[in-house]
Amino acid sequence: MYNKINIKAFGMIAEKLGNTALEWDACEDTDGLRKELEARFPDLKEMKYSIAINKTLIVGNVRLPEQAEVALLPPFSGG
Amino acid sequence: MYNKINIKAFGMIAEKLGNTALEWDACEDTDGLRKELEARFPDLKEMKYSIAINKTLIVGNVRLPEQAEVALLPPFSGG
Amino acid sequence: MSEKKRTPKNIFVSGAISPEKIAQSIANHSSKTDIGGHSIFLGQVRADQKEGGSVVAIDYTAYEEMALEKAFEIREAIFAKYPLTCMHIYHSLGEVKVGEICLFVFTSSKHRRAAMDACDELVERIKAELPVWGKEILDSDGHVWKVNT
Amino acid sequence: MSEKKRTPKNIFVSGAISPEKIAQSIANHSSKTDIGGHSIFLGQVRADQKEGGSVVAIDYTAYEEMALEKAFEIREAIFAKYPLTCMHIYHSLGEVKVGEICLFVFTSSKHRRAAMDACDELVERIKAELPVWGKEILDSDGHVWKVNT
Repeated sequence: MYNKINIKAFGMIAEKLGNTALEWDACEDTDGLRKELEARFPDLKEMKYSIAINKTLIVGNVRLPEQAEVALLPPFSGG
Repeated sequence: MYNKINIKAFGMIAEKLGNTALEWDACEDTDGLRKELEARFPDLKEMKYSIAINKTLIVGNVRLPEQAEVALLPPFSGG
Repeated sequence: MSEKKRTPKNIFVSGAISPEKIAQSIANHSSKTDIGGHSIFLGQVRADQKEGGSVVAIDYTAYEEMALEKAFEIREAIFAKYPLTCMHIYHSLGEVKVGEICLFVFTSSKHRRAAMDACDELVERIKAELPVWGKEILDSDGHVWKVNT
Repeated sequence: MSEKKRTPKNIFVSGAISPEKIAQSIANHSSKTDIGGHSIFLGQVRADQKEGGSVVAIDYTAYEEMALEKAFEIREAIFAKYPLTCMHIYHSLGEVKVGEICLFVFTSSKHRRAAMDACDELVERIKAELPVWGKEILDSDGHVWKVNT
Protein backbone atom coordinates (compact mmCIF):
# COMPACT_ATOMS: atom_id res chain seq x y z
CA MET A 1 0.00 0.00 0.00
CA TYR A 2 1.16 3.52 -0.64
CA ASN A 3 2.39 5.53 2.28
CA LYS A 4 3.60 9.04 2.64
CA ILE A 5 7.07 9.77 1.28
CA ASN A 6 9.47 12.40 2.42
CA ILE A 7 10.97 14.64 -0.18
CA LYS A 8 14.01 16.87 0.29
CA ALA A 9 14.24 20.00 -1.80
CA PHE A 10 17.28 22.19 -2.38
CA GLY A 11 18.29 25.58 -3.74
CA MET A 12 15.88 27.27 -6.07
CA ILE A 13 13.46 24.33 -5.87
CA ALA A 14 13.20 24.61 -2.09
CA GLU A 15 12.55 28.31 -2.56
CA LYS A 16 9.68 27.63 -5.00
CA LEU A 17 8.22 24.95 -2.75
CA GLY A 18 8.57 27.22 0.26
CA ASN A 19 10.24 24.40 2.12
CA THR A 20 13.27 22.13 2.18
CA ALA A 21 11.21 19.08 3.20
CA LEU A 22 7.86 17.92 1.92
CA GLU A 23 5.62 15.11 2.99
CA TRP A 24 3.84 13.71 -0.03
CA ASP A 25 1.59 10.83 -1.03
CA ALA A 26 3.81 8.05 -2.26
CA CYS A 27 3.83 7.65 -6.06
CA GLU A 28 4.62 4.62 -8.11
CA ASP A 29 7.46 6.17 -10.07
CA THR A 30 9.37 9.37 -10.64
CA ASP A 31 7.32 10.43 -13.66
CA GLY A 32 4.21 10.22 -11.51
CA LEU A 33 5.91 12.20 -8.79
CA ARG A 34 7.00 14.94 -11.21
CA LYS A 35 3.47 15.19 -12.58
CA GLU A 36 1.87 15.53 -9.17
CA LEU A 37 4.48 18.00 -7.96
CA GLU A 38 4.10 20.15 -11.05
CA ALA A 39 0.33 20.11 -10.70
CA ARG A 40 0.64 21.50 -7.20
CA PHE A 41 3.61 23.81 -7.91
CA PRO A 42 3.18 24.97 -11.53
CA ASP A 43 6.45 26.97 -11.37
CA LEU A 44 8.34 23.67 -11.33
CA LYS A 45 7.32 23.05 -14.93
CA GLU A 46 9.65 25.79 -16.11
CA MET A 47 12.50 24.72 -13.87
CA LYS A 48 15.25 22.27 -14.53
CA TYR A 49 15.70 19.79 -11.74
CA SER A 50 16.99 16.27 -11.27
CA ILE A 51 15.74 13.63 -8.90
CA ALA A 52 17.95 11.57 -6.62
CA ILE A 53 16.73 8.40 -4.99
CA ASN A 54 18.74 7.29 -1.99
CA LYS A 55 21.43 9.85 -2.90
CA THR A 56 21.89 8.63 -6.46
CA LEU A 57 20.77 10.66 -9.46
CA ILE A 58 18.26 8.79 -11.53
CA VAL A 59 17.95 8.85 -15.31
CA GLY A 60 14.59 8.50 -17.03
CA ASN A 61 11.61 7.12 -15.14
CA VAL A 62 12.39 5.02 -12.10
CA ARG A 63 10.15 3.11 -9.72
CA LEU A 64 10.13 4.58 -6.23
CA PRO A 65 11.25 1.95 -3.74
CA GLU A 66 9.59 1.92 -0.34
CA GLN A 67 11.02 4.36 2.16
CA ALA A 68 13.15 5.90 -0.51
CA GLU A 69 14.93 9.14 0.22
CA VAL A 70 13.76 11.32 -2.63
CA ALA A 71 15.49 14.63 -3.39
CA LEU A 72 14.73 17.39 -5.90
CA LEU A 73 17.96 18.94 -7.14
CA PRO A 74 18.24 22.09 -9.26
CA PRO A 75 21.43 22.44 -11.37
CA PHE A 76 24.51 22.32 -9.15
CA SER A 77 26.42 25.52 -8.59
CA GLY A 78 29.15 24.73 -6.10
CA GLY A 79 32.65 26.11 -6.21
CA MET B 1 92.33 44.87 -31.23
CA TYR B 2 91.43 41.92 -29.04
CA ASN B 3 91.17 42.54 -25.33
CA LYS B 4 90.44 40.30 -22.44
CA ILE B 5 86.84 39.20 -22.02
CA ASN B 6 85.07 38.25 -18.85
CA ILE B 7 83.22 34.98 -18.79
CA LYS B 8 80.65 33.95 -16.21
CA ALA B 9 80.22 30.28 -15.49
CA PHE B 10 77.36 28.57 -13.67
CA GLY B 11 76.36 25.29 -12.09
CA MET B 12 78.30 22.23 -13.17
CA ILE B 13 80.41 24.30 -15.60
CA ALA B 14 81.60 26.62 -12.85
CA GLU B 15 82.45 23.52 -10.84
CA LYS B 16 84.57 22.10 -13.70
CA LEU B 17 86.26 25.44 -14.30
CA GLY B 18 86.90 25.84 -10.58
CA ASN B 19 85.48 29.34 -10.78
CA THR B 20 82.34 31.33 -11.52
CA ALA B 21 84.25 34.05 -13.36
CA LEU B 22 87.07 33.72 -15.86
CA GLU B 23 89.20 36.29 -17.58
CA TRP B 24 90.04 35.13 -21.08
CA ASP B 25 91.67 36.32 -24.23
CA ALA B 26 88.94 37.72 -26.44
CA CYS B 27 87.98 35.47 -29.34
CA GLU B 28 86.40 36.40 -32.62
CA ASP B 29 83.36 34.22 -32.26
CA THR B 30 81.68 31.65 -30.00
CA ASP B 31 83.03 28.65 -31.92
CA GLY B 32 86.53 29.96 -31.32
CA LEU B 33 85.75 30.52 -27.66
CA ARG B 34 84.40 26.97 -27.24
CA LYS B 35 87.48 25.54 -28.91
CA GLU B 36 89.89 27.43 -26.69
CA LEU B 37 87.93 26.68 -23.52
CA GLU B 38 87.77 22.97 -24.32
CA ALA B 39 91.49 22.90 -25.03
CA ARG B 40 92.18 24.27 -21.58
CA PHE B 41 89.37 22.37 -19.79
CA PRO B 42 89.00 19.05 -21.63
CA ASP B 43 86.09 18.01 -19.36
CA LEU B 44 83.95 20.62 -21.09
CA LYS B 45 84.00 18.55 -24.28
CA GLU B 46 81.73 15.99 -22.67
CA MET B 47 79.39 18.53 -21.14
CA LYS B 48 76.33 20.15 -22.59
CA TYR B 49 76.35 23.90 -22.21
CA SER B 50 74.88 26.91 -23.93
CA ILE B 51 76.42 30.33 -24.35
CA ALA B 52 74.61 33.57 -23.61
CA ILE B 53 75.90 36.89 -24.90
CA ASN B 54 74.59 39.91 -23.07
CA LYS B 55 72.03 37.69 -21.31
CA THR B 56 70.59 36.22 -24.50
CA LEU B 57 71.11 32.60 -25.49
CA ILE B 58 72.83 32.34 -28.83
CA VAL B 59 72.22 29.72 -31.49
CA GLY B 60 75.00 28.49 -33.76
CA ASN B 61 78.19 30.48 -34.10
CA VAL B 62 77.97 34.16 -33.21
CA ARG B 63 80.55 36.94 -33.39
CA LEU B 64 81.56 38.20 -29.98
CA PRO B 65 80.84 41.92 -29.73
CA GLU B 66 83.28 44.08 -27.78
CA GLN B 67 82.77 44.13 -24.05
CA ALA B 68 80.18 41.39 -24.36
CA GLU B 69 78.97 39.68 -21.21
CA VAL B 70 79.61 36.03 -22.03
CA ALA B 71 78.08 33.27 -19.91
CA LEU B 72 78.47 29.48 -19.98
CA LEU B 73 75.20 27.81 -19.02
CA PRO B 74 74.70 24.11 -18.30
CA PRO B 75 71.15 22.72 -18.75
CA PHE B 76 68.73 24.62 -16.52
CA SER B 77 67.31 22.82 -13.50
CA GLY B 78 65.21 25.34 -11.63
CA GLY B 79 61.92 24.60 -9.90
CA MET C 1 48.17 13.24 6.71
CA SER C 2 47.46 9.53 6.23
CA GLU C 3 45.80 10.21 2.92
CA LYS C 4 45.74 6.62 1.81
CA LYS C 5 43.15 5.43 4.28
CA ARG C 6 40.35 6.16 1.80
CA THR C 7 37.40 6.57 4.08
CA PRO C 8 34.73 9.18 3.33
CA LYS C 9 35.66 12.41 5.03
CA ASN C 10 33.97 15.71 5.51
CA ILE C 11 34.80 18.26 2.86
CA PHE C 12 32.55 21.02 4.19
CA VAL C 13 33.69 23.94 6.28
CA SER C 14 31.45 26.59 7.77
CA GLY C 15 31.93 29.96 6.08
CA ALA C 16 35.03 31.13 4.23
CA ILE C 17 38.26 29.13 3.99
CA SER C 18 41.03 31.18 5.59
CA PRO C 19 44.50 31.67 4.06
CA GLU C 20 45.85 30.40 7.40
CA LYS C 21 44.03 27.09 6.91
CA ILE C 22 45.62 26.81 3.48
CA ALA C 23 49.07 27.59 4.91
CA GLN C 24 48.58 24.96 7.60
CA SER C 25 47.55 22.40 5.02
CA ILE C 26 50.68 23.16 2.96
CA ALA C 27 52.90 23.01 6.04
CA ASN C 28 51.45 19.62 6.98
CA HIS C 29 53.04 18.16 3.83
CA SER C 30 56.66 19.04 4.63
CA SER C 31 57.17 15.63 6.22
CA LYS C 32 56.14 13.88 3.00
CA THR C 33 59.52 13.94 1.33
CA ASP C 34 58.43 12.01 -1.75
CA ILE C 35 56.32 14.98 -2.89
CA GLY C 36 57.85 17.13 -5.63
CA GLY C 37 54.85 19.24 -6.65
CA HIS C 38 51.63 20.59 -5.20
CA SER C 39 48.78 21.95 -7.28
CA ILE C 40 46.18 24.14 -5.60
CA PHE C 41 42.96 25.63 -6.89
CA LEU C 42 41.08 28.27 -4.91
CA GLY C 43 37.62 29.53 -5.75
CA GLN C 44 36.99 33.13 -4.66
CA VAL C 45 33.62 34.91 -4.52
CA ARG C 46 33.31 37.62 -7.19
CA ALA C 47 31.41 40.91 -6.92
CA ASP C 48 29.49 40.21 -10.12
CA GLN C 49 26.94 42.72 -11.37
CA LYS C 50 23.48 41.22 -11.67
CA GLU C 51 20.23 42.78 -12.83
CA GLY C 52 19.07 43.28 -9.26
CA GLY C 53 22.36 44.62 -7.91
CA SER C 54 25.92 43.66 -7.08
CA VAL C 55 26.88 40.37 -5.43
CA VAL C 56 28.13 40.86 -1.85
CA ALA C 57 28.25 37.22 -0.73
CA ILE C 58 27.29 33.68 -1.68
CA ASP C 59 25.28 31.54 0.71
CA TYR C 60 26.11 27.89 0.03
CA THR C 61 23.86 24.95 0.83
CA ALA C 62 24.35 21.30 -0.02
CA TYR C 63 22.68 17.94 0.04
CA GLU C 64 25.46 17.03 2.41
CA GLU C 65 25.14 13.25 2.67
CA MET C 66 24.93 12.85 -1.09
CA ALA C 67 27.75 15.37 -1.67
CA LEU C 68 30.07 13.49 0.69
CA GLU C 69 29.32 10.18 -1.00
CA LYS C 70 29.91 11.75 -4.40
CA ALA C 71 33.11 13.46 -3.23
CA PHE C 72 34.38 10.12 -2.00
CA GLU C 73 33.57 8.49 -5.33
CA ILE C 74 35.38 11.28 -7.24
CA ARG C 75 38.31 11.06 -4.85
CA GLU C 76 38.68 7.32 -5.40
CA ALA C 77 38.47 7.72 -9.16
CA ILE C 78 41.15 10.42 -9.23
CA PHE C 79 43.44 8.42 -6.93
CA ALA C 80 43.04 5.45 -9.29
CA LYS C 81 43.79 7.56 -12.36
CA TYR C 82 46.80 9.61 -11.19
CA PRO C 83 49.87 8.67 -9.10
CA LEU C 84 49.07 11.07 -6.26
CA THR C 85 50.53 11.25 -2.79
CA CYS C 86 47.76 13.42 -1.30
CA MET C 87 44.42 14.98 -2.17
CA HIS C 88 42.34 17.43 -0.18
CA ILE C 89 38.99 19.03 -0.95
CA TYR C 90 37.34 21.75 1.12
CA HIS C 91 34.11 23.53 0.20
CA SER C 92 32.35 26.25 2.16
CA LEU C 93 28.80 26.04 3.45
CA GLY C 94 26.87 29.11 4.60
CA GLU C 95 27.88 32.64 3.82
CA VAL C 96 31.14 33.53 2.07
CA LYS C 97 31.69 37.21 1.37
CA VAL C 98 33.06 38.71 -1.83
CA GLY C 99 36.86 38.30 -1.96
CA GLU C 100 36.81 35.29 0.36
CA ILE C 101 37.73 31.71 -0.56
CA CYS C 102 34.89 29.17 -0.97
CA LEU C 103 36.72 26.19 -2.54
CA PHE C 104 40.18 24.75 -1.82
CA VAL C 105 41.39 21.79 -3.88
CA PHE C 106 44.90 20.51 -3.16
CA THR C 107 46.76 17.66 -4.89
CA SER C 108 50.36 16.49 -4.42
CA SER C 109 52.54 14.06 -6.33
CA LYS C 110 56.12 13.09 -6.98
CA HIS C 111 56.19 14.82 -10.37
CA ARG C 112 54.20 17.93 -11.18
CA ARG C 113 52.15 16.66 -14.11
CA ALA C 114 50.01 14.27 -12.04
CA ALA C 115 49.24 16.89 -9.38
CA MET C 116 48.28 19.50 -11.98
CA ASP C 117 46.12 17.23 -14.12
CA ALA C 118 44.40 15.72 -11.07
CA CYS C 119 43.67 19.15 -9.59
CA ASP C 120 42.19 20.31 -12.86
CA GLU C 121 39.94 17.27 -13.19
CA LEU C 122 38.90 17.45 -9.53
CA VAL C 123 37.75 21.05 -9.85
CA GLU C 124 35.73 20.26 -12.97
CA ARG C 125 34.08 17.25 -11.33
CA ILE C 126 33.38 19.07 -8.06
CA LYS C 127 31.60 21.86 -9.90
CA ALA C 128 29.66 19.51 -12.15
CA GLU C 129 28.81 16.66 -9.82
CA LEU C 130 28.52 17.82 -6.21
CA PRO C 131 24.99 18.72 -5.08
CA VAL C 132 25.91 22.17 -3.81
CA TRP C 133 24.09 25.41 -4.51
CA GLY C 134 25.19 29.00 -4.28
CA LYS C 135 22.70 31.75 -3.55
CA GLU C 136 24.23 35.05 -4.62
CA ILE C 137 23.25 37.72 -2.14
CA LEU C 138 22.92 41.17 -3.69
CA ASP C 139 23.54 44.59 -2.16
CA SER C 140 19.84 45.27 -2.81
CA ASP C 141 19.02 42.50 -0.31
CA GLY C 142 17.65 40.45 -3.18
CA HIS C 143 19.35 37.30 -4.41
CA VAL C 144 19.92 35.24 -7.54
CA TRP C 145 20.87 31.60 -7.83
CA LYS C 146 24.39 31.03 -9.03
CA VAL C 147 24.74 29.23 -12.36
CA ASN C 148 27.89 27.22 -13.12
CA THR C 149 29.16 27.54 -16.65
CA MET D 1 48.97 44.07 -5.64
CA SER D 2 49.11 46.39 -8.64
CA GLU D 3 50.04 43.51 -10.91
CA LYS D 4 49.39 45.41 -14.09
CA LYS D 5 52.36 47.71 -13.80
CA ARG D 6 54.54 45.30 -15.77
CA THR D 7 58.00 46.28 -14.67
CA PRO D 8 60.67 43.63 -14.10
CA LYS D 9 60.51 42.48 -10.52
CA ASN D 10 62.59 40.23 -8.39
CA ILE D 11 61.37 36.65 -8.32
CA PHE D 12 64.14 35.31 -6.09
CA VAL D 13 63.83 34.69 -2.39
CA SER D 14 66.62 33.54 -0.13
CA GLY D 15 66.08 29.98 1.09
CA ALA D 16 62.75 28.17 1.35
CA ILE D 17 59.37 29.80 0.63
CA SER D 18 57.30 29.64 3.81
CA PRO D 19 53.64 28.59 3.95
CA GLU D 20 53.03 31.91 5.75
CA LYS D 21 54.32 33.83 2.73
CA ILE D 22 51.91 31.87 0.54
CA ALA D 23 49.03 32.60 2.92
CA GLN D 24 49.90 36.30 2.91
CA SER D 25 49.99 36.34 -0.87
CA ILE D 26 46.56 34.69 -1.03
CA ALA D 27 45.14 37.09 1.58
CA ASN D 28 46.44 40.08 -0.41
CA HIS D 29 44.00 39.20 -3.19
CA SER D 30 40.81 39.44 -1.15
CA SER D 31 40.36 43.07 -2.22
CA LYS D 32 40.39 42.07 -5.90
CA THR D 33 36.72 41.24 -6.18
CA ASP D 34 36.82 40.46 -9.89
CA ILE D 35 38.87 37.31 -9.20
CA GLY D 36 36.93 34.04 -9.31
CA GLY D 37 39.77 31.52 -9.31
CA HIS D 38 43.38 31.19 -8.20
CA SER D 39 45.74 28.50 -9.43
CA ILE D 40 48.88 27.78 -7.43
CA PHE D 41 51.81 25.51 -8.12
CA LEU D 42 54.36 24.71 -5.43
CA GLY D 43 57.62 22.89 -6.04
CA GLN D 44 58.85 20.93 -3.02
CA VAL D 45 62.31 19.38 -2.55
CA ARG D 46 62.20 15.57 -2.66
CA ALA D 47 64.42 13.16 -0.73
CA ASP D 48 65.42 11.32 -3.91
CA GLN D 49 67.82 8.41 -3.70
CA LYS D 50 70.94 8.97 -5.79
CA GLU D 51 73.93 6.72 -6.34
CA GLY D 52 75.97 8.66 -3.79
CA GLY D 53 73.27 8.93 -1.15
CA SER D 54 69.95 10.50 -0.34
CA VAL D 55 69.10 14.13 -1.17
CA VAL D 56 68.83 16.28 1.94
CA ALA D 57 68.65 19.72 0.32
CA ILE D 58 68.99 21.57 -2.97
CA ASP D 59 71.32 24.57 -3.24
CA TYR D 60 69.99 26.87 -5.97
CA THR D 61 72.08 29.33 -7.95
CA ALA D 62 71.03 31.49 -10.89
CA TYR D 63 72.32 33.84 -13.50
CA GLU D 64 70.14 36.37 -11.78
CA GLU D 65 70.13 39.28 -14.20
CA MET D 66 69.36 37.03 -17.16
CA ALA D 67 66.76 35.07 -15.18
CA LEU D 68 64.92 38.24 -14.22
CA GLU D 69 64.89 39.46 -17.81
CA LYS D 70 63.63 36.08 -18.97
CA ALA D 71 61.01 35.92 -16.21
CA PHE D 72 59.75 39.33 -17.27
CA GLU D 73 59.54 38.19 -20.90
CA ILE D 74 57.62 35.04 -19.90
CA ARG D 75 55.35 37.10 -17.66
CA GLU D 76 54.50 39.51 -20.48
CA ALA D 77 53.82 36.66 -22.89
CA ILE D 78 51.49 34.90 -20.44
CA PHE D 79 49.64 38.13 -19.62
CA ALA D 80 49.16 38.68 -23.36
CA LYS D 81 47.88 35.15 -23.90
CA TYR D 82 45.47 34.73 -20.97
CA PRO D 83 42.94 37.11 -19.37
CA LEU D 84 44.64 37.19 -15.97
CA THR D 85 44.11 39.52 -13.06
CA CYS D 86 47.36 38.68 -11.27
CA MET D 87 50.51 36.63 -11.65
CA HIS D 88 53.27 35.97 -9.12
CA ILE D 89 56.47 33.95 -9.41
CA TYR D 90 58.84 33.18 -6.55
CA HIS D 91 61.89 30.94 -6.80
CA SER D 92 64.34 30.09 -4.04
CA LEU D 93 68.06 30.77 -4.17
CA GLY D 94 70.49 29.11 -1.77
CA GLU D 95 69.67 26.11 0.31
CA VAL D 96 66.20 24.58 0.50
CA LYS D 97 65.82 21.48 2.63
CA VAL D 98 63.89 18.36 1.74
CA GLY D 99 60.15 18.94 2.33
CA GLU D 100 60.47 22.70 1.90
CA ILE D 101 59.01 24.81 -0.93
CA CYS D 102 61.41 26.11 -3.62
CA LEU D 103 58.95 27.41 -6.26
CA PHE D 104 55.66 29.29 -5.88
CA VAL D 105 53.68 30.20 -9.00
CA PHE D 106 50.35 31.96 -8.50
CA THR D 107 47.85 33.06 -11.17
CA SER D 108 44.39 34.59 -10.73
CA SER D 109 41.57 35.29 -13.15
CA LYS D 110 37.86 35.92 -13.37
CA HIS D 111 37.13 32.39 -14.56
CA ARG D 112 39.15 29.36 -13.51
CA ARG D 113 40.30 28.13 -16.93
CA ALA D 114 42.64 31.06 -17.62
CA ALA D 115 44.28 30.86 -14.19
CA MET D 116 44.81 27.10 -14.49
CA ASP D 117 46.15 27.11 -18.04
CA ALA D 118 48.41 30.09 -17.36
CA CYS D 119 49.82 28.51 -14.20
CA ASP D 120 50.55 25.31 -16.06
CA GLU D 121 52.34 27.11 -18.90
CA LEU D 122 54.27 29.33 -16.48
CA VAL D 123 55.64 26.36 -14.57
CA GLU D 124 56.76 24.64 -17.77
CA ARG D 125 58.45 27.78 -19.07
CA ILE D 126 60.12 28.59 -15.73
CA LYS D 127 61.65 25.12 -15.58
CA ALA D 128 62.74 25.15 -19.21
CA GLU D 129 63.85 28.73 -19.71
CA LEU D 130 65.15 30.28 -16.50
CA PRO D 131 68.91 30.03 -15.99
CA VAL D 132 68.68 28.46 -12.55
CA TRP D 133 70.58 25.42 -11.32
CA GLY D 134 69.92 23.06 -8.46
CA LYS D 135 72.77 21.30 -6.72
CA GLU D 136 71.35 18.31 -4.86
CA ILE D 137 73.17 17.92 -1.58
CA LEU D 138 73.44 14.31 -0.42
CA ASP D 139 73.55 12.90 3.09
CA SER D 140 77.03 11.60 2.22
CA ASP D 141 78.17 15.25 1.88
CA GLY D 142 78.57 14.67 -1.85
CA HIS D 143 76.34 16.32 -4.40
CA VAL D 144 74.80 15.78 -7.82
CA TRP D 145 73.47 18.35 -10.25
CA LYS D 146 69.71 18.30 -10.59
CA VAL D 147 68.37 17.40 -14.03
CA ASN D 148 64.96 18.68 -15.13
CA THR D 149 62.86 16.20 -17.08
